[in-house]
Amino acid sequence: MLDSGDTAWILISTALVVLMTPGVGLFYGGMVRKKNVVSMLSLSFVALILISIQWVLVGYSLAFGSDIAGFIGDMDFLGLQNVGMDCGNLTIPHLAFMAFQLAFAVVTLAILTSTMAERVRMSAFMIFGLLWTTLVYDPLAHWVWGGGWLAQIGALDFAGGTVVHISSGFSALALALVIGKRRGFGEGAMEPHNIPLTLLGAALLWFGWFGFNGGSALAANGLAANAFVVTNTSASAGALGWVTANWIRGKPSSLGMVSGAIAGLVAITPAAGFVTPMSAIVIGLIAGIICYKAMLFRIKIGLDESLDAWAIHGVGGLWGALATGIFATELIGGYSGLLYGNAGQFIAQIIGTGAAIIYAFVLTFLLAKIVDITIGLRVTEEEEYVGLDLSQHGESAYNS
Amino acid sequence: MLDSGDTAWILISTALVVLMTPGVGLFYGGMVRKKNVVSMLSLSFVALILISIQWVLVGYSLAFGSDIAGFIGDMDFLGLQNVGMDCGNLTIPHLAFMAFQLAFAVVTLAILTSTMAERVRMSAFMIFGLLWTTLVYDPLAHWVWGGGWLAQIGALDFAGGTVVHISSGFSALALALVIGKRRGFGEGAMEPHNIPLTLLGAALLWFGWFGFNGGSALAANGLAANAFVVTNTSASAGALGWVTANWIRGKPSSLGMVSGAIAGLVAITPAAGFVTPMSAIVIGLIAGIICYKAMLFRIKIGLDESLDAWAIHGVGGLWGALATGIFATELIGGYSGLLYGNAGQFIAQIIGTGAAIIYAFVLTFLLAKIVDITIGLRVTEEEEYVGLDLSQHGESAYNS
Amino acid sequence: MLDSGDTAWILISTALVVLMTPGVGLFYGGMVRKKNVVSMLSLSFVALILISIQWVLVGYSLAFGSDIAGFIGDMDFLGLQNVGMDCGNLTIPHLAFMAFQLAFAVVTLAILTSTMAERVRMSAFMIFGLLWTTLVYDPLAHWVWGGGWLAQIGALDFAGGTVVHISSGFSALALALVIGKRRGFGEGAMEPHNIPLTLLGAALLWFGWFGFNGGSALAANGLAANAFVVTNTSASAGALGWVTANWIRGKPSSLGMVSGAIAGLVAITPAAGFVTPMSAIVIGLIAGIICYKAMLFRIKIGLDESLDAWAIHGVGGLWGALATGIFATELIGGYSGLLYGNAGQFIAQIIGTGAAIIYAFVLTFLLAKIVDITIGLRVTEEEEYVGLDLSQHGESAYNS
Amino acid sequence: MKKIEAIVRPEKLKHVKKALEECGQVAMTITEVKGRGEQKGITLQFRGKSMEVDTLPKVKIETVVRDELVEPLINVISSAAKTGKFGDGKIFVSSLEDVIRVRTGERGEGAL
Amino acid sequence: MKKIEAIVRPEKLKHVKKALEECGQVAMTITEVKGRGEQKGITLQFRGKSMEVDTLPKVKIETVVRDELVEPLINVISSAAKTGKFGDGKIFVSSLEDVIRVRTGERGEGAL
Amino acid sequence: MKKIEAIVRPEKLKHVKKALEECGQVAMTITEVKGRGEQKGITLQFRGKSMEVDTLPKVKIETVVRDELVEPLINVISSAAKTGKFGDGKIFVSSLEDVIRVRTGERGEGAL
Ligand SMILES: Nc1ncnc2c1ncn2[C@@H]1O[C@H](COP(=O)(O)OP(=O)(O)O)[C@@H](O)[C@H]1O
Ligand SMILES: Nc1ncnc2c1ncn2[C@@H]1O[C@H](COP(=O)(O)OP(=O)(O)O)[C@@H](O)[C@H]1O
Ligand SMILES: Nc1ncnc2c1ncn2[C@@H]1O[C@H](COP(=O)(O)OP(=O)(O)O)[C@@H](O)[C@H]1O
Repeated sequence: MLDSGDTAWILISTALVVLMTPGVGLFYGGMVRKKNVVSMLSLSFVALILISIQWVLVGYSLAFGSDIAGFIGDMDFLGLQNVGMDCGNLTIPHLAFMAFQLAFAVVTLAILTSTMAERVRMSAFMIFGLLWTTLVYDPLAHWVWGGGWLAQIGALDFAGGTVVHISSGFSALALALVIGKRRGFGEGAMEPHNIPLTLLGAALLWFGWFGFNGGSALAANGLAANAFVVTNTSASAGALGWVTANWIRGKPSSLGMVSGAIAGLVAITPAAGFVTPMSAIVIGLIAGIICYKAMLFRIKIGLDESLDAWAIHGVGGLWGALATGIFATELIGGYSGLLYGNAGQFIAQIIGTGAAIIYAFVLTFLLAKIVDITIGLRVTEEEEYVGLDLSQHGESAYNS
Repeated sequence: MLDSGDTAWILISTALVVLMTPGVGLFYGGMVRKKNVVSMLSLSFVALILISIQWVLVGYSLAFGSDIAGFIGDMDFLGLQNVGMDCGNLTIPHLAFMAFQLAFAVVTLAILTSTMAERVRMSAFMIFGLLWTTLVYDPLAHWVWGGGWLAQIGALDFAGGTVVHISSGFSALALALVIGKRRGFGEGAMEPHNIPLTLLGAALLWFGWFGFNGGSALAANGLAANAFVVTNTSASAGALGWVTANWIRGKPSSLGMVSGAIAGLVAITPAAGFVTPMSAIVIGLIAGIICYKAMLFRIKIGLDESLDAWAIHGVGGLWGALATGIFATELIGGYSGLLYGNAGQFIAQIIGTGAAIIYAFVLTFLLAKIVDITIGLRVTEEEEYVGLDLSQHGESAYNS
Repeated sequence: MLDSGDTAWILISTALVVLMTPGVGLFYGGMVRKKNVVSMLSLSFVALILISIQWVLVGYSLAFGSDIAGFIGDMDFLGLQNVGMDCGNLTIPHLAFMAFQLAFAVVTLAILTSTMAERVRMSAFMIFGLLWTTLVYDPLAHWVWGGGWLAQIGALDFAGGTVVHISSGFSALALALVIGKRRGFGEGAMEPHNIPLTLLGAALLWFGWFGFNGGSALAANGLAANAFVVTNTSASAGALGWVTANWIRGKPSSLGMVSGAIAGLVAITPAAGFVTPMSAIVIGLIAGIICYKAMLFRIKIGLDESLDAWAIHGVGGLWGALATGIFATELIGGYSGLLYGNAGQFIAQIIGTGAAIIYAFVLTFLLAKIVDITIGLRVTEEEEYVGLDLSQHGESAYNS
Repeated sequence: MKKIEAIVRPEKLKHVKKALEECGQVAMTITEVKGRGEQKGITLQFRGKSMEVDTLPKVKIETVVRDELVEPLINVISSAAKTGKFGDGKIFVSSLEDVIRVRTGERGEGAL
Repeated sequence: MKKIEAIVRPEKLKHVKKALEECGQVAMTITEVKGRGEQKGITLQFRGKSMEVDTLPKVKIETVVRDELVEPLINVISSAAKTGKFGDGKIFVSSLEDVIRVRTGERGEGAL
Repeated sequence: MKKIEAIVRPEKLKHVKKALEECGQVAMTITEVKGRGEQKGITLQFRGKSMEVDTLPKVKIETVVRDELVEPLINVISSAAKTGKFGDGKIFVSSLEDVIRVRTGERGEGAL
């Protein structure tokens, strides 16, 4: 039966998650050079636009249609047929649930644009993005949330550590191998052109994440409140972790601080409905530190996964999914983890993350190769020099 | 009886719609030259400030007081007397309903500042704005939503296609004729000074629009969910429409993309409680294309309706209102349109939009003329050269 | 018993208040020089990060634990023990109430960074901030909201005029005396480097304040609606007040306009659940004028309380707390003020504000002195010249 | 070889660019500057507090040309930039010793 | 006619402007630049990763004056801009051939 | 004393800086400019409406050096800034009359 409080909460949570996509755009956009900021922001907007349509046409059905062999949903919900204003066995309208899930699919693709920064052809991104969401994201969402095989073996993912963050993070890694480095990468710093823009993006992400995790309770209740609190706690602990690790080696950078916060947010995502606020401090702190190390490692090996979707979302999501298997306590969400004597949960988490990593990495690599060979992922050298804003959009971000 | 879920939803929707007004300011502010950005943002803030006071003193009563001759509300609610914390026959407090409507009145005036960009005198805007809201917006709101004559003939306007968008858009057209071109218009490009600012504004508008349309269900229910979903769908389709039409002629600009999204948002506004998501794709796509064409036409005839309130809100609102008469289906909101065999609805829409266009255009033209003759709408030539930030506000937006 | 509508409202209100903290950062960040914007934004983020952890570990317990001698809470809630997903005698989960209060503690420290602008050492801020929240904010929150002695004598503070604004404002004053002027202060203008950033911050503050005041009803009901409406009304009136006072002496600056709006928001904060919208107009107007005068006075005496937390939050909060004792009407919140014949309420307000001012001022002065003497509050002269972004964070905000 | 350095109103930049183009002088370098001359600045406000008089935004156009082009281009720039009001700007002419085109290594007037 | 080009600390701009004003030299053009001299740059961070040493923001003040004003103005600028620490800046003096006031068409020293 | 003024691609700034450093020439002043030469601009869009051809961002590096350093540094800058495509930039050389180090008051070549 419809509950107006739950419905209000899911609708506003959906709005918050939608806002996260331009949030990603701002976060990333501030970190690229001035000549590519319009491009970077546009990639996020394009993700929002394309996947919003893809999802209502086919994506929702693939992910949440009746299960086919544990792998994919059927065609029940194509074009939103059978998705109406009524509630089914939820307390919110089916359309609201669909919209909430839509926002997740959108932001996942936006995160993945990290690795295309400052060099992707707009048309290639559009094609790759549609393929990726349809062939990588939708099945993964089905496995975990749509009643697929990972759900069946009991892998937990409260709000998308596996579906959203591991998938985008490890896909970013695969894509980085295909698309290659930006010209000039490694030769000198490519300085962030507008740090306040990035900090603003981080603020919107933090804000939106309350809907992301809190809304995943699918109701306005104690579980939502717990998810809300651990989200804020882990974000703060993540920032502390990164800043501390960073401070020891130099100065506490603001970008490090917000990167750590996002690492903490990512890590708590799969766990938000299963762990206590005190566990969230530990999960966040560790996330901040290991994501920072992952970034240093990524730079050291000379990989131009430009804005660190892998180091933060991939590694953070992996840690969070495992941490769920460690810190989950029956008191919160009804499941126990390793720490409470349930090794089985931890094993389920390992299987879940392993499967997601392999699936996302391999398929993304193939898709990227195909798109690269057929139409070309990258702009020309001259276009890259001039910048994507001018060459892809005919725009110059800042004028007098 | 008060429903806490509905109340939560309307309160947060109201907050979202209030945020749209600075959203308009940012959206517009990024598109003007550096020397006028403070002015552009200030116009939106001034709209928020002035109309917030006007509405609680007289505006709400004029629009929603007991009907007088189908044209205007009576004095029942002057100074918010009789507007209290109780619900009447709604499920939300009367004050919440009043606040939600306030936010609409505010943003409508903010949209209209498009045509005053980079040349209006602040004091003239304040006087004109108060007159315009009182004499143009308030009656129109009454006609459609306050039980006035358009409501009586059955013209549908779910969330303000006519009241907000046609009224601001066609008023912008009239005002453009009176206030005249910016100095230098047409001689060379007047480049947008900060595209990320405009994209941020667009993101806030998209976000806020969920409250605008979703909140217009006045409850957190299936209808709100439908309005929410079609809003997001039409926005995306609108962006696709504009970008495609634009791409054919050159490069897909980011400003085109978000302009198309706003065109889609505008067009779905009157229809959001009456049409399905699949219809929203069609409505949005067409909105993106025709608003783009309207803009090209506007530029071609050399009209300096500077930031295209007419092309996007006027034309988009008109299309949306007509589309409501075409695509409305009983399944969603209880009304059928042309496509479902009800030509009467389409005719009601034509009458409604026609009346609104004529009323808004004629009255705005007169008001603008009066203000121009008495105190002068425009700054001096020297002030325009130096920029409105310095000449009107004594401020320079960017310093070291 | 849990009410889902109330819970939805408090959760989203909490998210709004959390967003206010980066909002303060943006608001302040736009007003400092280019070389200190990262620092300014970081101070707000650090407040969010540190106090989020402090609050769940000890702060909430100190403020809301069982009363000890009217002065402080006990250890009941240390580490959030006994703070769970259940409701107790509220209609929202205890965790949600805790989170809502957390956001208040966070933003209060953020406001206080006004007086550290462009000269504070990051490490000193972190230590000072933790001490300040624990020793100044937490006790004050207990006195007023946690069942402490001010609650017992009947001092009213709906959403934090005393706890948040007087405390941060008068602490800023004390801190200004200890930390001293920025080098070059008074010799020439220190121009705001990015006014649009400040206006964006103001927009987010206005938006967030709906949660701040509206959420303080702790339910989605008529009282929340009243708080929402008076908030918007007073903000607008505050802007009008400041702008008018300002216009008479020169030009209506945009920073003046939003400063006035914030003055109005501050002043209505303690009163939001007790006064009518018509009273809110008066309260806001007066707030705008006296905070403007307070700022002029502050500049005249050569005090570098750099971003006017004292003039706006301190003076505005004081006026609002007294105004609550004047304008409170039984019809709204069950309490009457001076105007309705209850002088006792006014006296309670005087005692409450007086106590808060003295406590905050004296303790802050001591804490600041101790931190200054032990580790030093300020950066070196050379670091101040080069700017805090480079010297404290190793970052440069804007690059190509 | 001379360098012509024109400091003009930002709103006149398009005109000057176009006027130079029409004379075949496409190459130029543009810098955003602030300045003051006889056009007095404007009183600024901080949150409504007046602040001292300041400079106004201008645009500096630098173009390096062969000696014989100096006079005609000065005229072209002057008339394109002129409004007749204070603040129209100044043109400075100075002498250059050498120029090198990076792409080809050409030097001297041939590299212009 | 000489051009004095002073590159100074941004925080000294107001002082230099004021000092020049007091000598009657109001006209000037100001550009935001970055630079390095003997004042070494600072190690930057990217999300906590150190990056190479870089330049610091400076302000370039250009003012064109009659020959006899060069020496006094150099002194005025020097003392206004000085802190005695690395990074105080440099003043360059060069020769100009001509100046044109756009508004009036006046040329030469009279146009200054 | 000569002023070398190099206008190069922004993406080559790091190379040029590094190359100059390696020759011991650390001191320099950098300005963000826009320019056009033989590299043609690009058609811009406004909300999808084409606009006229425009200028591209460049970086101006100014470094003042002793006369004998001019030739070697020109070579160093040229090879660091070169891609061989249109838009590589130009180097201008002009003569300076004097230089003053603000911090110490030193003048002439010794102040470089
Ligand atoms: N002597 C000068 N030295 C350097 N720049 C100057 C000088 N005189 C004028 N300028 C520059 O030219 C701009 C326009 O000069 P201005 O005095 O306003 O024009 P006008 O002489 O027509 O009044 C100034 O803002 C300043 O940037
Ligand atoms: N030889 C030079 N060529 C060009 N610019 C220079 C030169 N020397 C110094 N500068 C400019 O002057 C600024 C201040 O110089 P700096 O060396 O820091 O002063 P100091 O000599 O007192 O240490 C530098 O940042 C740079 O912009
Ligand atoms: N004659 C000139 N005067 C002033 N600036 C010039 C001149 N020629 C070139 N420039 C500057 O140099 C930059 C690069 O020149 P460009 O013509 O693109 O290089 P190339 O000659 O290798 O094609 C231009 O953008 C412009 O800023």
